[in-house]
Amino acid sequence: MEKILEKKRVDDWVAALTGYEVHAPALEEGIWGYQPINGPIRLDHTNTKQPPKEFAFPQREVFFSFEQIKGEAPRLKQVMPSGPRHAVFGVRPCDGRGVPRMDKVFNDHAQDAYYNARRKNVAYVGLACNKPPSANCFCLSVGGSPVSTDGLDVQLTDLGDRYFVKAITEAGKDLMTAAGKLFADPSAADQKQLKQVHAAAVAHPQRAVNNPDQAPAKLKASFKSPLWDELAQACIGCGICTFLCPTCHCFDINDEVQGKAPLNGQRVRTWDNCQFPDFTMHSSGHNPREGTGARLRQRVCHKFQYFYENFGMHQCIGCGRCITECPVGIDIIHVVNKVVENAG
Amino acid sequence: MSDQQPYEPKIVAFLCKWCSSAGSDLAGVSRIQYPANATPITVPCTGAVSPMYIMSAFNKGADGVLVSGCHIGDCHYLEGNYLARRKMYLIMKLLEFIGVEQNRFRMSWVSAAEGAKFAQVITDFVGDLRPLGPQDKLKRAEIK
Amino acid sequence: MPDNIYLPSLGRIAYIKDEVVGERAIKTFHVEPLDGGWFDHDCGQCAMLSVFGRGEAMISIASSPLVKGYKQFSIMRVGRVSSAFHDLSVGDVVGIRGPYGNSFPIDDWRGKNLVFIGGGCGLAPIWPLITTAVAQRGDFKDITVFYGGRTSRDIMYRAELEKLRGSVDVHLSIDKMEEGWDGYCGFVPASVMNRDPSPQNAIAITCGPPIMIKFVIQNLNKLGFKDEQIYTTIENKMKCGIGKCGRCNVGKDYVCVKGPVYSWAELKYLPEEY
Amino acid sequence: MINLKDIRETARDMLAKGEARAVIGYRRGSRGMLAEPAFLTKPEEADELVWDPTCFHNLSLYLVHDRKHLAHAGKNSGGAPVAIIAKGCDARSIVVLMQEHYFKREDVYIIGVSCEGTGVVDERKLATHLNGVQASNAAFDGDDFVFTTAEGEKRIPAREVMADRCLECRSPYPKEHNLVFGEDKTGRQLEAPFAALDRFEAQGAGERWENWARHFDRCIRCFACRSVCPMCYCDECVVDSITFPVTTETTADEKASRIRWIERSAARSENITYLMTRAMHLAGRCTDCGECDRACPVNVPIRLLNNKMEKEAREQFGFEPGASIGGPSLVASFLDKDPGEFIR
Repeated sequence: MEKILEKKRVDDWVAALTGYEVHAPALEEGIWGYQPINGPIRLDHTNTKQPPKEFAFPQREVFFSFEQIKGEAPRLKQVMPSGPRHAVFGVRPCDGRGVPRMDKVFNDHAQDAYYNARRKNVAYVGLACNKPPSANCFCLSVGGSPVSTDGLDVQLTDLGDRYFVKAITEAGKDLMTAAGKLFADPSAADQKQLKQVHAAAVAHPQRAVNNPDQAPAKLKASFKSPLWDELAQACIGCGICTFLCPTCHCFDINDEVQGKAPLNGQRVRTWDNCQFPDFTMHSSGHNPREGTGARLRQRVCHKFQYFYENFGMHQCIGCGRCITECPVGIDIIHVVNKVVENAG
Repeated sequence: MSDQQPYEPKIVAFLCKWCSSAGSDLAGVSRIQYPANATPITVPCTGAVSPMYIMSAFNKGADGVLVSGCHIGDCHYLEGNYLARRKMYLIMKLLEFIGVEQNRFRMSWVSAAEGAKFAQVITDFVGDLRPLGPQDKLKRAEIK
Repeated sequence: MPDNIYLPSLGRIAYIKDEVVGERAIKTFHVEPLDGGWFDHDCGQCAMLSVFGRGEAMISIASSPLVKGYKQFSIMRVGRVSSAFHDLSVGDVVGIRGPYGNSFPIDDWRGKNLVFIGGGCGLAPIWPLITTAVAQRGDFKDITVFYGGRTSRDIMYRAELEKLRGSVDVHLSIDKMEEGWDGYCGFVPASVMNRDPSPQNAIAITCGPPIMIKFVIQNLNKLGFKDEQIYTTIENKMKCGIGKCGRCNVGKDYVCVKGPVYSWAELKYLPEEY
Repeated sequence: MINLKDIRETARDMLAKGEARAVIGYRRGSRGMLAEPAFLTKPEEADELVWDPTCFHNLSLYLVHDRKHLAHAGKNSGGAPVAIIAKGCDARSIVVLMQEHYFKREDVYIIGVSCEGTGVVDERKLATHLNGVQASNAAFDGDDFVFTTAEGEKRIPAREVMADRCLECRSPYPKEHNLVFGEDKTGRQLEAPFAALDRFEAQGAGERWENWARHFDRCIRCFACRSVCPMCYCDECVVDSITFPVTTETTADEKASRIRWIERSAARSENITYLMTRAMHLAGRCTDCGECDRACPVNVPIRLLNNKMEKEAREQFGFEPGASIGGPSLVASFLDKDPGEFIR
């Protein structure tokens, strides 16, 4: 389904989505973030500071609550996510490509009921990048594109005073038919302009990972390279690069106790981070990834080797957040290029 | 809060074992009437009260936190209460700064002989806390 | 797999035994399903146990799959959850989910000689294999068990090991000589060399501290064991058990899914991240 | 005006003569104009060093890392000192570290650099100023910063894009040094000390709470503030373990009895407890390098909490953090005239 929507009618479209909770990028404290929308929406954002992964994989997920009176068996109460359907507007194509990657992680080997319950309840309305929203964008070199529709349900392309609106999935069609009258059929001129805009978007220069196809093998051969320690020398071991990554999925599971008599609380999942020093530390104190070099290697190899070996695609989608936000300049493009180049 | 159960502020009171804790005992054995809102936690010295304790008490739902120790000059460890005076001043200012009501945190000097003063400190604190209502700013929320 | 992989079943502690006391205490627990049955497991698999309010820990199942009424776990007191386990009493209820990981290919080994080499608490992961092989004694040729502890008090399953004698060749060892000790004195790898088991039609299974495993494998190679004939198990910190939480991986493989059982032929090519 | 050549010469010379086992300084990173930490061990690397308005990092953090690595390797001393480029605030951090006996004076060779009349750039202010234009180079020029952009050279008065902490800085000159470059402009004042804090404090308690509640809610607990802070060197933080706190010698009792003060969930109550406790632990130690504030990916104004402590310490206790190596610590000392009227 391909349609044209005048920009001034976008708010009418949102208003027509009565069965949905609509989220779109908004500015707070100088930061673009997805927020529930109750008024006009604006889609002039660069890219959001945090990716839209929180809609299916929130930072905190309650698995179940438990209550135990001393001497009795505990009572467990499963807490499954529920609520209205979400429509998330303004998702950039790179972040869209993060979605199928997360789908793989949470459904390979065993299905994650919490992720899937949220995932089936959200539709992503993407916005093609007519020009790179960040100086550190590198989607083209990791198999993506500023006009990619992968993982999206609807794709919007900015044609000046109107959007070219394309349904990608059935869920996307539903979003459009909910406000069918607002949309017009595209003319031949619209189609032509779309092609031009997309061609220009793809032609826009970007930073690049030089040999993404060679990366898995070269990284594998570089496991013991001294470069890892060198490149990670400045690393401070914080969680910025992974918490802001659209495809980082590592998590921790903890019991949060509310009361002791009777014992009650929740078992919760929270985001965790392979750059924290205690992430892999055994109870014995032994740590298989003791230094920042080993931990940087884990992050980079997960993105460009392990995931590729397991699923046949790079996990990194080239949004550049980890590069822009790193307080000490650790640059995944530079790291991959340097290690790959050094592997000969 | 239902009408049947009027709001009773919960106070966590960190009491130095040499003075204020003994002072509270004296208030008890002297049968001085004062509100039963304070949960006492005996500490070796007010100087040993970490700001973490205070934040943690609020985190776990205290409506008010009291730190009470020996009068200046009477510290069993000579200068513990001098150090506490400085530290507690700082945390008090920090709490105020983020907008926590001033009356949620209190410090007092109560000697082992001042049972009546201890009762008064608690009575006053409860009186000051009551109009503030439950403390929900720093409290760990129930899960939605 | 159940619909919700994170929701544990409940199990009642039916039996507790102090295996080893002192600083590195080990206790053995039998956990029975609270209502009805629960999952079957294979030799070498693990389960995620939880003490509610304290958290979860991945523990090897130490009982044979042939034992249906309960599952056995031998837990060394090392951290938060294992300490909570040591504080439990018979009748207490814990959470359990699993089974996780791969298993020893026991069916491929029928008709062969089995050489078990364990150290410290490393007897627990291979115990289901030993007891299964003994229960199906006719299916296997010679069975030899080398097992050692730091001191005689660190020897776990002592009574059970003694009972095996007769149908199994048992060689116990301790690191330093003690009065009244009639077994071997020295480290486990040396204890193995002392008896030089034959690699002929044999499989060697070893589990214990990493440093012991390293020297055991070197010695087995010296004795003529090929890498394909040597099996071991590895452990890493785990949270989910199903390859999602991202911390137990060795290279591309999550130990909770592809491990914990590896032949040395596979393991030697994996990065040393365990 | 500092001549970069002099800094490079010094570094080259020290490394060549073995007078320093490493030089920690700044070099140009791989992402645009930004500088990044550099760790030089060979004389020929000295030409990599840069000095420009993007040298914001407080490199004394890496002296802490160095000590931790030495300790982990079982060494007490690395032999020759580590030379480090330090601005006024950074040098004060080094003083605090020595005051707390983290290392000795002879373990470090301080190559001081004066910020003279300006300071470092605030990336957020600059981004607003440049409005989407990317800069590829930044340079000091008197009271201005000069940026190279695709649209040509842009000269901006420094005070318009400088970090708040630099505007308020009264001592942009590293008093403690072995060698110093640049003019001593101690006492220079572009804005009143604590100006940003005073602006915030002018609000009523209700408004302050409303603001802080939003700030605390945004925190994602990536711990960049802690990780980037040279004063957050504890092996074990109230929040969790961070470096090598559990060794093979740590007993099960110690591990089991470790109090979990804060849950891992990034909930408001937990974020408050973390950030407030951190501010308390930094009272009298924070030298206002502002790195926590800069590193925070979600713009929590962490610096204000630390500033509040600094201001109270100064006004009530006459205390200046990082003033002298032999001086007392704020919370381990007292004066008879300390305020006590608040005590009942």
